[in-house]
Amino acid sequence: MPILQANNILRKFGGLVAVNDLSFSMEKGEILGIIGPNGAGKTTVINLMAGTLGVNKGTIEFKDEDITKNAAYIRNRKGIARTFQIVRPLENFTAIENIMVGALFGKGDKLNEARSSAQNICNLLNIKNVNKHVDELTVLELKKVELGRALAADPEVLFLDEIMAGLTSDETWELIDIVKSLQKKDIAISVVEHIMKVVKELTDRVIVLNKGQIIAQGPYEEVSENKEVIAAYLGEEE
Amino acid sequence: MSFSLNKSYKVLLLLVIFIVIIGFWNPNALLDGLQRGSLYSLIALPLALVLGILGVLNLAHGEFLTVGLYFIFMLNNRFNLDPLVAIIPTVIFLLILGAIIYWLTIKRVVKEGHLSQLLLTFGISLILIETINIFWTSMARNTYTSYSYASMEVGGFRFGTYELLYILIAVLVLVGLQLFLKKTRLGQATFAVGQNPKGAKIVGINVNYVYLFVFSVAVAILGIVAGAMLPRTAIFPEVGSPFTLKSFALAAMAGMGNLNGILFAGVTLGIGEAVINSIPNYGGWSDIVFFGVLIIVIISRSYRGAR
Amino acid sequence: MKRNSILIFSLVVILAFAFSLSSYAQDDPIKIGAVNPLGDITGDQSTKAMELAVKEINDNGGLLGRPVELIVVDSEFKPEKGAAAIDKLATVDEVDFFVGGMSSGVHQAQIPSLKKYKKITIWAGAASYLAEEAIGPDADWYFHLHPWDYQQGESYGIGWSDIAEAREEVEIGKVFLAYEEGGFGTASFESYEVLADQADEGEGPYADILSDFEGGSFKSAALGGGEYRALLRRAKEFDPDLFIWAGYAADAIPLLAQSREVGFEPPLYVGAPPGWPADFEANPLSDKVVLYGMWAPALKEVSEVAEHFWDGYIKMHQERPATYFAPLGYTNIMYLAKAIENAGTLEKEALIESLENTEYDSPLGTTLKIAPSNVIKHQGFTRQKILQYQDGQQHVIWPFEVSTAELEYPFSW
Amino acid sequence: MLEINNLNVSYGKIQVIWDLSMEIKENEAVGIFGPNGAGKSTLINAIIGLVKNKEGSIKFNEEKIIGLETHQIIKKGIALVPQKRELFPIMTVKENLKLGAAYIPEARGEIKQNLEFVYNIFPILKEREKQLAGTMSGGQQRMLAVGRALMSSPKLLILDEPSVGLQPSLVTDLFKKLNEIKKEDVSILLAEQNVKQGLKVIDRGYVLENGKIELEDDAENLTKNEHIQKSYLGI
Amino acid sequence: MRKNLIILLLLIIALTLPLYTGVYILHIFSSILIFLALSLSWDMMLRTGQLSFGTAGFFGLGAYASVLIVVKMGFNPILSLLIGAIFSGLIAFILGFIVLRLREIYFAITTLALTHVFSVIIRNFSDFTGGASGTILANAIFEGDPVKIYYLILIVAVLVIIISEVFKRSRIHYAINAIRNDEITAKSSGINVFKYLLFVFVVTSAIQGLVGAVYAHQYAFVNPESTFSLNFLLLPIAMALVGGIYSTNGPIIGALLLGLISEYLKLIMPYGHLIVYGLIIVFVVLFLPRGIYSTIHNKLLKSNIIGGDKNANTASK
Repeated sequence: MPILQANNILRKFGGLVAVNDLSFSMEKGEILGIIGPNGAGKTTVINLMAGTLGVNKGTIEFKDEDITKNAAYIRNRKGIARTFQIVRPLENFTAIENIMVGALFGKGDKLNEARSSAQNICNLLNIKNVNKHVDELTVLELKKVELGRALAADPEVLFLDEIMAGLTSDETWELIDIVKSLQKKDIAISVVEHIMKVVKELTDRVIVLNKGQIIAQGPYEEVSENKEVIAAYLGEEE
Repeated sequence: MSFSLNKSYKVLLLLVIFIVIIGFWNPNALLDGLQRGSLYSLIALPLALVLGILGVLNLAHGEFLTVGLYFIFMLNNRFNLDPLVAIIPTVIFLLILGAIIYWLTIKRVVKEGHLSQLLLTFGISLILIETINIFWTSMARNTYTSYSYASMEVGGFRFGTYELLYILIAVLVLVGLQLFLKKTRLGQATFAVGQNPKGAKIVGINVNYVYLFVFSVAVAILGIVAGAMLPRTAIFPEVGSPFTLKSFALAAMAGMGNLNGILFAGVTLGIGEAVINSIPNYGGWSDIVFFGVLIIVIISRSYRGAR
Repeated sequence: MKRNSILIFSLVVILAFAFSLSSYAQDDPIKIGAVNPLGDITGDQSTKAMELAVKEINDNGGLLGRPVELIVVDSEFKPEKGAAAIDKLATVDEVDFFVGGMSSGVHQAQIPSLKKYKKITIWAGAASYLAEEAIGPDADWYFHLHPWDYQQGESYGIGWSDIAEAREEVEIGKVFLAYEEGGFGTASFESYEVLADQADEGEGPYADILSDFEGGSFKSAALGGGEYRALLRRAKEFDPDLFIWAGYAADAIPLLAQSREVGFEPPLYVGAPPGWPADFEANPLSDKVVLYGMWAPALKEVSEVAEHFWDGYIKMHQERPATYFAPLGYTNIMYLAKAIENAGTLEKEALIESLENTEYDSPLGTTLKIAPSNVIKHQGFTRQKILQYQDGQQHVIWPFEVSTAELEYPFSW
Repeated sequence: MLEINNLNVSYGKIQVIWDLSMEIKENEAVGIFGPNGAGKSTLINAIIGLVKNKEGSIKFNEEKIIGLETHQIIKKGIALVPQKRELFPIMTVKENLKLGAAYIPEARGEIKQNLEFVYNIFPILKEREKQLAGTMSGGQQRMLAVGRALMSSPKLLILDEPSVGLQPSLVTDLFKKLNEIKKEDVSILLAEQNVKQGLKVIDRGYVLENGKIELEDDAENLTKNEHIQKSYLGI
Repeated sequence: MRKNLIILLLLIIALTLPLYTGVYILHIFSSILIFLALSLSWDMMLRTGQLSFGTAGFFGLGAYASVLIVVKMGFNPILSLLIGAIFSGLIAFILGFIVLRLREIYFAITTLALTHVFSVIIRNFSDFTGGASGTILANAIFEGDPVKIYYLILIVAVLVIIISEVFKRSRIHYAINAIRNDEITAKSSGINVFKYLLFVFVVTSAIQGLVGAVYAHQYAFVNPESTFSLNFLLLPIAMALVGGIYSTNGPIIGALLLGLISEYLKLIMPYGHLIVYGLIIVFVVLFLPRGIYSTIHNKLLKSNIIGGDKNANTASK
């Protein structure tokens, strides 16, 4: 039984259809890759699922409950968390305080509980400078803080938007291991990625978007052979 | 930052209908409102220019008008210069004053948030008001010009002619600004900076210089307004102060940077005020028109999601 | 630790502050504490006139053999500052008397403080009946010189009745009042409404002269208004015999200019602002405008005290008195001084009695005499004057005893 | 032509560029490759004067330009096609193009020729010269940004990730145009994530990783290089 | 420990002030505390990222509500202070549903416009409100006893300081700080943005209403011109900015400093003291742009004189 399901969702920006009649679902404990060329609508899908944007048409179900009308914060409390493509740390906070925000409001912790759950997450993600301000953190640490804040809400579904972008190879591997360890906790994870080796390494299954529609889905190896997918990525060779 | 007229066609149409109805029902209110509204717009234009291009909300805006009025008053009083003629030296004086104040103070807060700008310009306004108060005391002062109360009668309809000048100047200043922005190199630079400061830097525009220029010109435009106003108004240290808020209201109503919109907003509110004013015993509510319309416009715009 | 710096800093500021105050403590002189808005021309000139009075008194050997000291605090036109000023004068400077004036709003805030000290207070400003109610009937230490708003309306009624009697052609049947929508103008309107109702019943000062009254409000130019034409057209339609406006100095010229613009030409054009613009009389529009007030420079032609004050003020401050608050401030001190001399003591009961009985020939051209008003026991002036601008000069028209010229009638452009 | 020595650049407390040295010769097209966040944009912003917090030496035609204001640097003959295009949305295409030349003394006299040159390369811009820039599609805006940069008769043209947000077919198209521009006595500095496409244009390239140059070689060798293929040529 | 000691010391000074100062100093401090509370309430709203220009409006509403309820219905004055707070809070609650959709300068201008609308309405409903002349109370609160009034105002100020500190130390701090930083992140971290904005708007407006009520009862009158005066907007803002925004200490320092300086300047130079006041403000903006508290605090922080208590260091980015 899928934990999260999108049924025929549609989203327009002015005249532009960003996501068109899209349906997909996520299962507990699986890592789903969402790939596609630039402008395919990947981030929009995350925004729609997390409630940052509303859908024009279609429904979204979470654990058999219709959450289409729920605001972002309610979805977060119910168990859907996300990270942002460009990290959006809360700049006046330290690393651990950033993560505490997730625990306080996403999970509903008390203040002291939130501090200890945040500390646990820091340990899990191997964040050492917990009391440093975010403007003193490295890119990797920022990514971890971003991930940590999402995790602190104790989500059942997690969307990771290009979380590997801008990292070195070693750092990428570190983060891949972390995400894999999350999978073991039965969280349904969805990753948007450009870096194909990450997709290949990480995902159980991918869906390929182009112009807001799914053009292929299945295991990465299978999909990467698909002619339509290659054409979408490389453009028609002249 | 939008100087375009395109979106305001609907508003324009509504305005025309509004004006026609008022014109039939109460031609006096229409003319009073047109004249007052033009004055409001004239004073609001430079504030909107600075707000749109520098992003600075100048709380000392009204005080620069006050300074202009006193400067013209002084020229009139000492050298017997007609206020309308005195506009020329006053514009030059204010241009220099604006440039100096920009260099000394505003320049350092252009990139800061609104709060620093508010506090800084609040401090400047306090200094200007109190300096004027020390030199000229709080006493109201006037000039005398014989033309300021001239009137005409056409077919039994009597109206004042002097304040028609406000309408004329408002249109001239607006057209002048548009031409300047479209046709001159500096104007295009200004226009470009208003739309995209980073893009402007990339094409080789000295953005700081444009800021300096815009701020000084905005202050200098107030010299023109001051010259036109002086024959009709008394001056005292706080004479300009109430106009800051009204100008800000107009700029917010028109949408930041929409210069044409300011004229429409000003005229609409001016007429609205005049209409309320002409209803016996309800004149005290005319302020409600200004601020009520402002609130409604801002909120309805936010509901349309065009923030 | 971080609060240390803050603590030290605030302590330093507080200490410096307290220290600066200690230098005020002195013993010998009779101390008069004045609260005025120094940033405003009225408060500024009132204070200067008080300084003149104090100088004259000290030049003549002081009072009861002691010098007089005037301590002035700026009210800044802010209620809380004006009230704190009273506390400072009472507790830090330990003054014997309070004097001062201007805004009713500031004065209302001062009243709780004044009631706390119950020192003899001689107030030159604040005309609102609400201030009078706030003072209440029991404050025997409180003396108010300026006519209350309702007394002003009354006195003009008497004045116009006198004038109408003396001059057959002068007609005051229909009156139109244009008033600014703030506290000042509204209070005028309310008192006129009462008087008009009385006149309907055949009572009050307007009983014989007033037949029809109408009013309309405008936003004063001093507060960002300045558009009067709609109101003036209404007035023109009403066609009053007497048009009167109650606003501020900033309204004077624009109102006249717009009246002329709309072709409004009432036979009597009266202004009743608390002050007039500088050099208003030099403006050709001012000719034949009637004004209500307490004083005119021309009074120096008919009153020795007025002339003495005029010369003294100019000599001391190298400027001309431009508002009636100057002679009123002078009166404020001189009247107190005279009562002290009459009493021969600073003892409160005796001095109050002496103040009640002292009459003072003021530079305002009238004699100051204490009498009860609606609420309080000690009201000073109850009459305003009717004045007129004629050929670039302010003349007194009424009361006839001090008049310097005849009313020019009717008003025309 | 452009010579950078020991450049260090920081954003706030975070150092982004570490002790970087590179050069661009006359009429050479040079690429800077690297993933998101490697420091490509920061390097370009430092050259062009948009980032202030920097140390080291940047010389253009033997002249020190580090520390100058952006508008001064632009006037020396460097033009930028920024990643976010930075057009003037409520001006027409033609006005945008003209602005590219209006504030460069050398280019002011050549507006006509340059306009013709730009229209030749991007005919679509001529077709739409009266359209407002803000109403054009992403690809057309990118062309306009390139065209505007060319209007200033630059000696060095810097492009910051011109392929971002473009459909692959348009990217191919754009890089073809770059090859045309290359023939016109213009040096090119191209920052790109898309190595495959970028390599078609450049003569020589640097690979940037975490603010340091990891690799420098000519285009041919870079194509063969295992390291970048693995890391960056995923797709 | 040491910190607590200093707070205790300051509190003792504040509590014992009437013992060794005269009425005048007490009055000055009462005024300063009034503005301090306004300044702090304005800053508390600012911490959500919303720049409110409605301070004077809610101040005036509270003043009017509490005075009218005493005059017209014979309420107990102390109780009426609470009514003032509740009334302002209630109006803020209702208006909040409309105006809290707005952001930045649009929120600011709308709240300012509302201030004018309030005052025009009150002026024109003269039968009930006393119109332009206003309304007086028969007696100032506590018969005008300056010591009692001082303690009343001190209680209000301490209450506001406590609320401000509660805001800083509770989950509210995390919510509103997150909202100010990035509303979208806040929303996707489970924060009900509107609820928190409304909550803070209501609380700060109620504080302003309470302060207005106290002020009105101290001076025993209300009228539209002085009660809705923009002084109750501009001075508190100046104080918070001079002291340092987004903190409890900043507005406190700003209010003390500007309050004392303005009074002191007035005594040493009767004419033109406001020019100096203006110059000080300009100087602070240009040379201490983060406000005095934050500047000093950051300097000390940099030179490692004080420890890394980052919670307190939440000056502007």
